Amino acid sequence: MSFIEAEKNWYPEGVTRCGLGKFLGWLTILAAVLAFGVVAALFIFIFGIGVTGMDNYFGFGLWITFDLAVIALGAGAFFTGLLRYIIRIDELKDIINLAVIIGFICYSGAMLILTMDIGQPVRAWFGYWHPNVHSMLTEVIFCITCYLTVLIIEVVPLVFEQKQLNKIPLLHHIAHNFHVVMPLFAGLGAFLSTFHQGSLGGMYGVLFARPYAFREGFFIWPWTFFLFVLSAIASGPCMTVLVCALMEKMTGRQLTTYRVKSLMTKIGGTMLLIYGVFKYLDTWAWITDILPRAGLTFDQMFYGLIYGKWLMFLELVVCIVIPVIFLLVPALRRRPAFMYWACILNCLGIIINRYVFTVQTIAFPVMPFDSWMTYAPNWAEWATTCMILAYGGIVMSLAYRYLPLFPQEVRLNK
Amino acid sequence: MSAAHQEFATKWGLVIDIDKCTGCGACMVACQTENNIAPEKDASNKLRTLTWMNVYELKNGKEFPQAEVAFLPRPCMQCGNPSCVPVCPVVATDKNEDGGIVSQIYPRCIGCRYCMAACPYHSRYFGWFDPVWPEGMEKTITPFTSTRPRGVVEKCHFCHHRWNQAKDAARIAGTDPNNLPDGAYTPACVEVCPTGAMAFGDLKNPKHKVYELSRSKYAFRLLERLNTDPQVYYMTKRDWVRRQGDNYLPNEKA
Amino acid sequence: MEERQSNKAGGVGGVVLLFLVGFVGALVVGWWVFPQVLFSQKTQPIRFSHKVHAEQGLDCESCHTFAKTGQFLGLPSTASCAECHPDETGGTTDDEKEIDKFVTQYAKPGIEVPWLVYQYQPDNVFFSHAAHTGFECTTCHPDVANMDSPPPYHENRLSGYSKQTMKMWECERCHASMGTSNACYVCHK
Amino acid sequence: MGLDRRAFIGLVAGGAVGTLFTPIPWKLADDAAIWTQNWPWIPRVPRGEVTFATTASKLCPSGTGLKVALAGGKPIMAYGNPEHPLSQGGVSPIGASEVYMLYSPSRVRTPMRKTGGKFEPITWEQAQTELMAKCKAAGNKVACISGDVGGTAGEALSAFLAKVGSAAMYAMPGEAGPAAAGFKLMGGQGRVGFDIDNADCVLILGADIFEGSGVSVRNRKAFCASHPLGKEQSAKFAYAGPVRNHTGAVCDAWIPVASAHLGAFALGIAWHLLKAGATSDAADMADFKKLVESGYSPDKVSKLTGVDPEVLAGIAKNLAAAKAPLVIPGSEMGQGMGPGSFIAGMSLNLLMGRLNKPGGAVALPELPAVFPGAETPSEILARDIVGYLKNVGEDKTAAPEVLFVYAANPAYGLPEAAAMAKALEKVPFKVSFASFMDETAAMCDLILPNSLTLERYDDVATPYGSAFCSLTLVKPLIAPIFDTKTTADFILDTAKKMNLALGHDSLEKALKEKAAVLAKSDGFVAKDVMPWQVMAGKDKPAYDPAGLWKDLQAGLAWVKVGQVAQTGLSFAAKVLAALKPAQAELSLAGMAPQRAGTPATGLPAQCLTAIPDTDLKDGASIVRLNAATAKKYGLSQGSSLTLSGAGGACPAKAHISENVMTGVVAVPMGFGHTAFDAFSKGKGDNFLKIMTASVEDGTGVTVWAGSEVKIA
Repeated sequence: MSFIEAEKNWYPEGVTRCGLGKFLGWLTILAAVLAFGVVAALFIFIFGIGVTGMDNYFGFGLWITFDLAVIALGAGAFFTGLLRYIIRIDELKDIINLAVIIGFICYSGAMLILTMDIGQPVRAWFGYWHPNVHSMLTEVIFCITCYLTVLIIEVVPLVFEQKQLNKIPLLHHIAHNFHVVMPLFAGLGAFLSTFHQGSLGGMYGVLFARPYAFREGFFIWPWTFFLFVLSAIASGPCMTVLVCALMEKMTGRQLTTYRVKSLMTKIGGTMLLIYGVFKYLDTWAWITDILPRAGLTFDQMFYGLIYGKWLMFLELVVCIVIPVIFLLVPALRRRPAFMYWACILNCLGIIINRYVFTVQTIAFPVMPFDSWMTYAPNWAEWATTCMILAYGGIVMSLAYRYLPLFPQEVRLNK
Repeated sequence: MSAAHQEFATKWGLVIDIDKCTGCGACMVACQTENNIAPEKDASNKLRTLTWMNVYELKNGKEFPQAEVAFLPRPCMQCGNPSCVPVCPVVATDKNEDGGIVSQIYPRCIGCRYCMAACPYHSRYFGWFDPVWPEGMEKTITPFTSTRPRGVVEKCHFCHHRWNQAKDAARIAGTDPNNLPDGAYTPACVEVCPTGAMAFGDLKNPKHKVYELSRSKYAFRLLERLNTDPQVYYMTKRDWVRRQGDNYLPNEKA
Repeated sequence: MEERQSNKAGGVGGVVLLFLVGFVGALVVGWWVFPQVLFSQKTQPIRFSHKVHAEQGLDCESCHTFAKTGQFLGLPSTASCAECHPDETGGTTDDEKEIDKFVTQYAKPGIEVPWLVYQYQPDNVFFSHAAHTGFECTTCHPDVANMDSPPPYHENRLSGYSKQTMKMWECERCHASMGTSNACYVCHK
Repeated sequence: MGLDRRAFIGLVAGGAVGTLFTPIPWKLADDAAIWTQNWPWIPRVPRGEVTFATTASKLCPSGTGLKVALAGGKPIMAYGNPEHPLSQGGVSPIGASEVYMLYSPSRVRTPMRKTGGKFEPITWEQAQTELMAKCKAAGNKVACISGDVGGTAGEALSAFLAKVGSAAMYAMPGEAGPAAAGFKLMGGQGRVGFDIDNADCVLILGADIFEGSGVSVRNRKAFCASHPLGKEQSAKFAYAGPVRNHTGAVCDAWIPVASAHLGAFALGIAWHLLKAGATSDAADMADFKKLVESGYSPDKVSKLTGVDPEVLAGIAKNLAAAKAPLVIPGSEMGQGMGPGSFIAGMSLNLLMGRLNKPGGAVALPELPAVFPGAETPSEILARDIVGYLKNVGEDKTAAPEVLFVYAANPAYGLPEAAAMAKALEKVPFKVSFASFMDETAAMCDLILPNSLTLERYDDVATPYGSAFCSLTLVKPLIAPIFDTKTTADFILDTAKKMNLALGHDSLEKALKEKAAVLAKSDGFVAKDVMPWQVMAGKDKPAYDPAGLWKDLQAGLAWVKVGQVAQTGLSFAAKVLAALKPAQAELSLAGMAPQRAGTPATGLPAQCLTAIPDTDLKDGASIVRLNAATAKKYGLSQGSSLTLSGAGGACPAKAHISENVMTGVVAVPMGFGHTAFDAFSKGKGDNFLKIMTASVEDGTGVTVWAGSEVKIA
């Protein structure tokens, strides 16, 4: 039996996949991007973060924005898990696997970026050994690592259900038993995830000397804590749907029903509506209370084109109001163009939100005699960020080719 | 937050009279050599330099000939309620010692730069690259402050080593190390300032000059309304300078 | 299928046995081999006998002095050793030969002896001896006054520190028990 | 039994689990983290005793005494010496550079000879042999350009030149030159200083007295004393000049006046003073009065300078009302002013009767020389080096056969660089005594590196601007790091070998002799009582003349409060009458803060961070002009421009600053080095090269302050 034939035995039951040559070609492209990123990462590890475009004003930049964005967009995993296993929306079983894989990619990718982003990677474990319990970042470190562990546990049965691996009794049993306890992990994941999505938002809200980001809150959590949770669960499902659609487009095969996708986006849209309401309230309170108390006006928060008000308009109006309408009006949601565009806007809004909280917060000159500075990521940051995207692409491609991600795939492609 | 408005028996404070600062930069240079900051060949990119003490140029925004200029030296404010301390995930920075100097422990710092994002004064600096001294110049490294590798955050510490030295001198001389006379402990920037624009001492000790100075009607602190409670005071008799010490709405008075 | 059967037959016991072999092997490597690999051993450039000097009636402070500024000067300079040992003894005992080694190699050319210091604290530590004068030296330092030969010096190949460098938790434990502040800047610089 | 797969897995699993029960992973993780605090490529801090020693700065023109910290006997840092009258603990960025500059990458490490356009190391003996041969052949055609004429080392050089029969000893330009020349024209005797400490109303005409002009650290300490923290100030300061520079920034008032008009501005104030009845017993009082009344009426001065007549009257009123007013003339960039401007400024001090008074201008006696034949600093300073070199370049004066360059960098530090370089090239044999590979050293045939301040004996004697005579000892704190020698010692030795013995074997002995001579004069050692206090009436402290050398070695300064009584001092009205204030559409104003070093030091490495990005950014010089000027030339913030003057053109970027007067471009000085090291090279441009050296009417001396410039 030739290798090409043997390789086909590893496909999920009853599906067809593109030729091995084509697949390897695709992987090669991704690997090239990955390799370039690895070179950049080596530069960073050998010479220091000075090779990036960050500076004294912008200690946070593309990397942190990217981390926050992918973690929010990867929220589909925990939220779908919560709905599927705890709330028992059974239909979601047809997309949960994809959501979990996306979540895994997003979180592991974020961790990889973080190892580069900290100046002393060898000391990364200090976060666990010498934690400052008051720091939102400590909460993030603990919750992200714990949740990544949960994600790994959730991914393991998926991998072991691979046709050939599943023939090994041990792996088969592990996969089976994991499935039984999956609701427990889904619950745990939802708990952990909520907290770190929140603490990521909390990270900014607690910056009481940075009027752009500072927010009042409830108990120890600033409002951004809750807003980040809401925005993550609003965008996560939509991101899952977008990835699914992209995969369908690329493979030319239908992987889930439109009905499932529609359900996911309806959930996302609903959450976005809730988020939107609170976000508007929060913004109002920020403009009328926090800023004047700091002696600042709304207008002072913006500067030039790059930090202009258009960005806020885009985030709060174009990327909240429009997608909410598109996703919650059934007639519109039924039309793919509206649904997908709404998903794109939804995700874009969350990316902008993470960007402005990361970059505009520190770009705003708090000292009156200081001035606005601009930041542009350089090649090293882009390369490493693309490396993570390529890594995600490779994992996704392999998962699609060999793992039974889509229960409906066989039926839909008959 | 752990460090919110902690009070200590001693409160080291710096009072800077902006009206007396000529902007010569002697304080910056003294700070760099005292604290082992390597010289930088291209230091005109101010977004990458390590300037624990940084002198800002202030303008009154008016046109010639009504224009005025002032210079504002900016060390670390050693805030009473530091925004940087509670955010550090690994307790590399803390405000837990008598005297109230915000510590920064280089071997503990993992370099996440969250504290830099938290500090509105830009007092915190990051080692973007390993420090490099020109060949031989490393012989002028002082024993006062440890050298830092790349990848950690560093900042002004009021020349804390000088406090240690003053306490040791008091111990050997048999005097009270916890009740130092005015002037026994002075940071390098204060010592070298040619116009004597800076005074340093215990803000709580009436025998120290800064006690009165910090209570002067001309004294103010940077960004006071953000509740950071800095231990660095500025003085000026010029209204426009004072107004630049904080943000004010158009209808508010400084 | 046959292979799998055979594995099953002698397998479980064999696997457990090998597991144990691996386990014990790791313990041996970890507890016995690893420390030897991690630490290099060095000897002092001069076999200085604290014992001989202590027997002359010298106490620690005779050579390990403070400056007026309160700075602890640590080890004496070659010049101060040479105050008592200015010339070769010309003797033939081991001790005398060692003295002559010091005189010819260091005192006469005026070179500082590259002593290996067992307990140098890291650069980032400000340790005030002046603040600890109430303690016996031997509370923290090995009682070298009774040693005729200085003990070997072990250097951690990875971190570069002496094996006997006091760890932070030891400082903190004593500070805590004494009610002394454990604030970062009490000890760090 | 072969090791099958399962067994192998078992072994590995056992090993893995076992390892967790050993220190390996935990100790390694910990030690790896500890390793990051001890990276072998990061230098360690020194151990060893921290001690302090004293000396004085030779690199810094303000003559501050230094307190040098040493660790284990090696210098690590320089502070100001709190016991020294010219420092009182204050130090300029240049003074603070004395320690780390020992290890500057641009230090000349051995004597070098240029052969075929390239430098080759030679021994001191070879260098001396060659130098003696050249000097013998040159006869009296030996010239010297010195950046340090006040001290005993300068004296040795001057004595050497005198011995070979040459009078071509020139000082690098600064504030002292025009002052010496101007005071001479006024018929004054001695050197001029300004007692800022005891003045209560100071009008500064251009001079950047808190940065590049005179004893700037002492000046700032005086300002500090009259402006005690938290208390009312006891003296008023007003600054007149084209830019509100560092001096102007802390003064109570800034009167924008172009450099070229400072003289006219001063005479405009004189008009008011005369009107209020001020007079003087100077011989040409009547001429002066006539000149001022006819030529410098408020409206005329206002028309010329743009200063409001009321402002002019106000300043005059303030000066007249003050108990101890003082006027300090100078140039905003510390050089390029003409003696005429100086005389105009000094005329105010004369009119107010402020000469040789506490808080006034003082005429200081010269310190006694210990090398017979040496000229006094004033004689040397009064010479016009730029005029001389221009003449050499244009073959109007014969070029010397041998040129010594000591503590100076004329190839960089003089206006119209192209013309100056041409002149220097005409000298067949040039010897540099530079410690650093500067632009001039790079042109020389022989470099005989001088040991740096901390490596040598030397002295600092009465720096320009000081209101009292002083001498501070510079003594070696470290053996020369490289194969360098104290230039004065080398000169003394060479002279001896040429049978031109100058009287002393070494500078150290000459300094001892000087101390012995000074001990007999009417000075004292400043310690508890400072000279300005004595000037204000406090009793001169007793001191032990026999212990002077010891006191000097302890870093204390010998000082003398003494004024040269003036006979026949005049306003030099004839000179003033000939002054013709230039009118330029656009003129240059130099800003020369000390952090940019001096021509002889280049940019001190640690100062680069202190140089703001409004002076230098991305390798380009930033020039300042106000919005009105910028608009006229179609410039805005950040736009590129080219400034052109007599000697060439300089590219720059524009920075809009309203602290520059209309019609003036303020340029940062000290940049654009083509020699030295990576800390100096490739950073901005040297605007001196586009400054036009023109002749001042009435004095015939070359001036370049406020020279005209064009924007291309």
